[in-house]
Amino acid sequence: MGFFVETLIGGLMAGMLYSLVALGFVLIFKASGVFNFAQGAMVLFAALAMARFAVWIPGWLGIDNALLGNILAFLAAGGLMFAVAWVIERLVLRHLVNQEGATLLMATLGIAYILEGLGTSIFGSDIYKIDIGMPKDPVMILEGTFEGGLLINKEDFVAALIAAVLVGLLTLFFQKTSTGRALRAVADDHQAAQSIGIPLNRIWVIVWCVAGVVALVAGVIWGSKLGVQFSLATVALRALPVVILGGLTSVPGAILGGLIIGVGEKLSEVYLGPHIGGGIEIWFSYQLALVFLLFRPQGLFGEKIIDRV
Amino acid sequence: MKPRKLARAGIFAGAFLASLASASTALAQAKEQFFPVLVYRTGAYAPNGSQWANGYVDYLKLSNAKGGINGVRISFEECETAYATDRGVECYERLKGKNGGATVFQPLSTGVTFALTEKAPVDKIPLITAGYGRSESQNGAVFTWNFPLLGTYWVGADVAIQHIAKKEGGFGKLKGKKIALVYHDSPYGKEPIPVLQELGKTHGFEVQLLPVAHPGVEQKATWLQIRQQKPDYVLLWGWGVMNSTSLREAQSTGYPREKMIGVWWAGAEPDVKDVAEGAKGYSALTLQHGAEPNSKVVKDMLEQVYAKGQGTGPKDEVGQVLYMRGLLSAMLAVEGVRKAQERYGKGKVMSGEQVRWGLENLNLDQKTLDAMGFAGVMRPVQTSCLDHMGSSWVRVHTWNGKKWEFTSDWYQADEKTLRPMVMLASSKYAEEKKLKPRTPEECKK
Amino acid sequence: MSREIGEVILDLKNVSLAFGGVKALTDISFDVREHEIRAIIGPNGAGKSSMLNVINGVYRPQQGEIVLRGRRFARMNPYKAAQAGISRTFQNIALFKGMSVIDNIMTGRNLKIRTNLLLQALWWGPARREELAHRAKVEEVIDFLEIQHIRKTPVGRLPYGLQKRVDLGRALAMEPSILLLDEPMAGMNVEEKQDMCRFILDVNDQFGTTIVLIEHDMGVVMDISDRVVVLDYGKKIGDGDPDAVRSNPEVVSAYLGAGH
Amino acid sequence: MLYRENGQFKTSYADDQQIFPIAQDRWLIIGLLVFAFIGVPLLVDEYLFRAILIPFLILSLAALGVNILVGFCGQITLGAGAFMAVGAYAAYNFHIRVDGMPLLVSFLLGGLTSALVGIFFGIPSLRVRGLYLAVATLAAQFFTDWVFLRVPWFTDNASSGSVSVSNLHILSWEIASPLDKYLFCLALLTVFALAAKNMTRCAVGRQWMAIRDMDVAAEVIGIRPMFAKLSAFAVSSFYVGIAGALWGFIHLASWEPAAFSVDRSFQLLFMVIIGGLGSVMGSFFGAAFIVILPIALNQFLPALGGLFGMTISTAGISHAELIIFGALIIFFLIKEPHGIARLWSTGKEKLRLWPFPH
Repeated sequence: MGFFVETLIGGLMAGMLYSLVALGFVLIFKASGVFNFAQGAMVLFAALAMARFAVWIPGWLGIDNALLGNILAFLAAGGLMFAVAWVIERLVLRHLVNQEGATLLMATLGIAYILEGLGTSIFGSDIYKIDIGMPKDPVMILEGTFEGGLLINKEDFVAALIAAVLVGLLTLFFQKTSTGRALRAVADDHQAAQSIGIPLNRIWVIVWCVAGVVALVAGVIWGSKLGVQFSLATVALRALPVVILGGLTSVPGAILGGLIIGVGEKLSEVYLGPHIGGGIEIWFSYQLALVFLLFRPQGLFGEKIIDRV
Repeated sequence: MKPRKLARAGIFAGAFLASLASASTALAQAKEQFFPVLVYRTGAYAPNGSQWANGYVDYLKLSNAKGGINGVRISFEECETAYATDRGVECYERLKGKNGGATVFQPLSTGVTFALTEKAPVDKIPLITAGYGRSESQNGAVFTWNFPLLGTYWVGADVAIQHIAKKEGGFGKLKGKKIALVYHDSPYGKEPIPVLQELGKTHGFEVQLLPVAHPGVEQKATWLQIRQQKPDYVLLWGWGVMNSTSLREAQSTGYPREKMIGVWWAGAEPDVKDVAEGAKGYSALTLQHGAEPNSKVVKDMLEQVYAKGQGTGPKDEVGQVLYMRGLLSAMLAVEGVRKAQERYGKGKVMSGEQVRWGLENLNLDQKTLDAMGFAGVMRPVQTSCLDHMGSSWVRVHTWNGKKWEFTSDWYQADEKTLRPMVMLASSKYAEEKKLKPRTPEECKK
Repeated sequence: MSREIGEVILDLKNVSLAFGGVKALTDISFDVREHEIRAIIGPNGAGKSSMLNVINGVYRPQQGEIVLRGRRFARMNPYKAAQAGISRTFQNIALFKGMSVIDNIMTGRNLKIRTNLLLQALWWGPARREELAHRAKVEEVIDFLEIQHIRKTPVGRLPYGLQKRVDLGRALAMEPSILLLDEPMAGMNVEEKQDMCRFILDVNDQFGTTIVLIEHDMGVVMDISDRVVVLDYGKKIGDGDPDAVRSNPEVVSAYLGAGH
Repeated sequence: MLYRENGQFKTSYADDQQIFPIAQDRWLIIGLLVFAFIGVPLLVDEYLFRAILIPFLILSLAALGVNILVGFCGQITLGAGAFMAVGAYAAYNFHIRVDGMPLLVSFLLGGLTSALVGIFFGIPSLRVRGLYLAVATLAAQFFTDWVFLRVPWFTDNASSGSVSVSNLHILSWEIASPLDKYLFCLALLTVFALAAKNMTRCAVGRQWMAIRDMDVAAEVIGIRPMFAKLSAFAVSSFYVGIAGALWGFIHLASWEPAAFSVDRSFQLLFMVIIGGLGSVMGSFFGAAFIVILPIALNQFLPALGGLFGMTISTAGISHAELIIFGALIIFFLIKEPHGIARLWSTGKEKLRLWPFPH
């Protein structure tokens, strides 16, 4: 029982991070109809920037304080992501308005290549470390309740907390600020939004910026857990079933979907994996999403598609 | 098409043709022994791949600095494979005929090795896979062109079990023990499985298989299973970022690092340096050498190559584990050429076929090695037509939080277990390919 | 008119349709006789298009049934309807934009294709002969609709009026026994409307095709149809020959009086 | 002035329905084929054969398959690599498990197996569409990756999970030299490309395109979406499967599941989108672009650097290659979203009218 709970918690923690990447997908898809395959590359790029700035900036400025260095690096990396968002809108999206979904998807793959190439050539292709002082060693709790106690990973816990805070902030941003409301208007109906004077181009830049920040936070968390390295770009593939499960246009869907996928894949790997050879979690989550799709083609919270003739 | 577009297309096509032409009309330069270098300096495995490549290239430079191979200068060219098989094949095709023909290929990828194993015999170019590749290719009678010098994965698996047995106090103590193999889910990671299973049967321990999907950054479920099953030892058969991830997960699930043993591809600085204290106590096999910053060859390197500003990589990485692996791999290839020259003419450029003879008759005794600056780094290697591995000396080193330290004596693989397996697997291969294994008489030629 | 109005071939009984909570059609019954031209009229949002969609199975009514030549269908689907000889055109032109005029019309012959995929892949014997035979049929349709000059043009590039004609051509290529036309003349100028009227009457006349038609232009409707059904807010408020409908006070107040 | 159709009158529908109704096109293609079969072997060296032409031919075939599904039937797939793997491993098992199985037969059986699997994974297309479907096809990709890694039977219990083939021959023709391999691939590709062209101009092709353009209307005129979609999945997977078998048997000769990873799937989708959706010709353009560009960049950049007296490191080249590749893709998508094939046909149309454009 104790082990089941541990697996469950492990799944939820992993799921929280998937949610974060999925959130990036959903934000961009909602506002611009682009299925952004470059999200993974953005995570990598942001994390690389953060990791390197955390070393470079204190070096340039002669700062000795690790915390200050990290904050500056975070801000600088955030700024860089804003610049990336602006450039993407300027050079790519603006020229691809009203193209088909597949074309846009391919364009984002192109962006992904560029970001990967650029990121590794500017920042190097070694494994870099982001040290934001996350606790690494586990703690045992509830040793009285469960036999052998419950092993909780403090690092995961902190990471999930950060992710939850970010999600909360984003929700506030969308509900309470005028920019957030404009974003939602655009998501609902491009033309209507344009006709009441919301500038689409600016909205796109903003939404890519937000996605960039989400990528940065995801990158910092993953990077501090695993080290910043090229493979971070592959997290995009892990987050795809999440968006499908949750619905491409739904923020709550991305969060809940992330948790479901996280828990589903960990439980399947731990309990089902040993019987059929292991290594099943990646396809299992896709199958989970697929089976789900067969019952609800628009995802958990996606908008229902009605055919009109 | 607009004229401008046409012109643009034309320029592009022209440039492309020109570059192809320069690629295919090889500049046959006399007196240069050409070493193609397949590397991966990008992608998921770049941190490990670059270090190896730096060591490899640096040694070639060092050899030139020392006057080449009996006066024959070495030329080389890198080609990026990104650890992908098809790109590796393209690189092979591109470089095999260049500059008078490739001497030897070392792809540093099990996947590419498998693909090139089919091609090398046709092109008559030997393939050195020091510490990786197909384990059964040790049998030179069947795998005429493959040279898994110094050790194979099967050697690694066998020695790892020997090491565990020694720690436990004898093979008898292995009975009832549980040993988990956390492996990269690819031909590379799967290679040790048959040996472990065989040994498990003999000594009565249980083998638990835990595959990790490429590139290996998602291991939570794996380590949850380890926490549940509580294996007595964990063997780590990873590459690249997978290794450090394993160590981090071990730390966060509280699995003792002292009970973890990595293969020699999971025992270098990039794997542990960012985990630092968290990886303390973790051991890994070595392919003879460990990190050797104090060896003579490294000092030579710093003096004769880096001091002149010709070093390939960062200076502080010279002498690290994977750097040394690359350096050793290059050294073996160079010595193969040198040996070939003994028979086919000193100071001449050797063909692939001649180099193969050299590699097959390699005999580096301790005196020679010491003279070359490998004292304390390597033990003797002697190959033969039937044994393309040459030696199976392995030590274990342990990460103390700051650097690798040797913590065991020398081991040697148990021939009684491995030889029959090698013979069985290689004869199956020969049968599939309808190859006739070489007889000892043919070897003498 | 030379044609003879026959028996009832299509009978709709108590059809009700709702989307979510919104009622599109409420308890509607009417019939269509063989060879006649039957019009459905009504103000915007009256449920006319929904009615056609129910007849050929694009929408599934929650209640009611469709009787086609004596066969009862509680649930129709578009494919079954097509097999039963019902074809239709669309209000917003649902042509296949990526294909040429000829290919669009050729799709109408789809139900009559007999050769299998393998033969088609080889472009061999029966497949080739069949393809050419259908091509000949389609050329007849093209001649009939006088669109020979645009046969190779991708439909996306055609002006609206011609697209409507191609849409009709595709429906005709099916050699339907019942043809459903959803606002065939919407958005056309007078000349185009005249052409279209002529085609509709000719189809009805030459091939004896039964036609169910939705149209806004009252003049046209009253001129060419034999009987008219009037819908308003998803309910039937009138049914009968044009004169009877015209004098029906409910219809007048709901529709004609509203100044359309 | 050469490219004119004046005076070429069609006297029957059969004439009008030829693949290339314009005589010049016909001659051009015949010329190209003759050149490919006879000219190329005389001119080209081994490197071009092995590293460029053979991969190009095989990936063209795969791209053709993907184009049938994505371009003609409108069903986006990111699982093409999976069907290559199924084709390769199925052909492998037929090849080694059945004694004396002729090579071509095991290829065809591999393709058919792939078609069956394709139909199975095509079932979600009946419920979901667009990007949701694209992700659903990734399920096929990851599942087959896993199956071929984990189930030893498929790899003939090879301990490493890597399989290899050799001694390929058709009757007495030994397919060993690069030239043999090239001709073999070329012959297969020619046959299959012709068949694809036939299908796309016949009833089945119209069904696919109808489903792509407007599936509701297609059903109304009597096209069963299920049949159309699943047949597209089947035919597409068949093509892709054969290409997979060729990739394994002919190009690599020894392979592991990683040869057909998700990267391959993306690569194939790139080919059809860059080349031109819904165009048989486009598949070839796309394959050429995607196969040749990285290799060309990889070789061209050092030469370029050399001109300016710079030596670019291997890593630098690879990074630059990624960046340029990505940029060129975006450039193409912006300049011609309908792919190279559209450029080609616009060019042809202009040429037809030239020198009187109005």
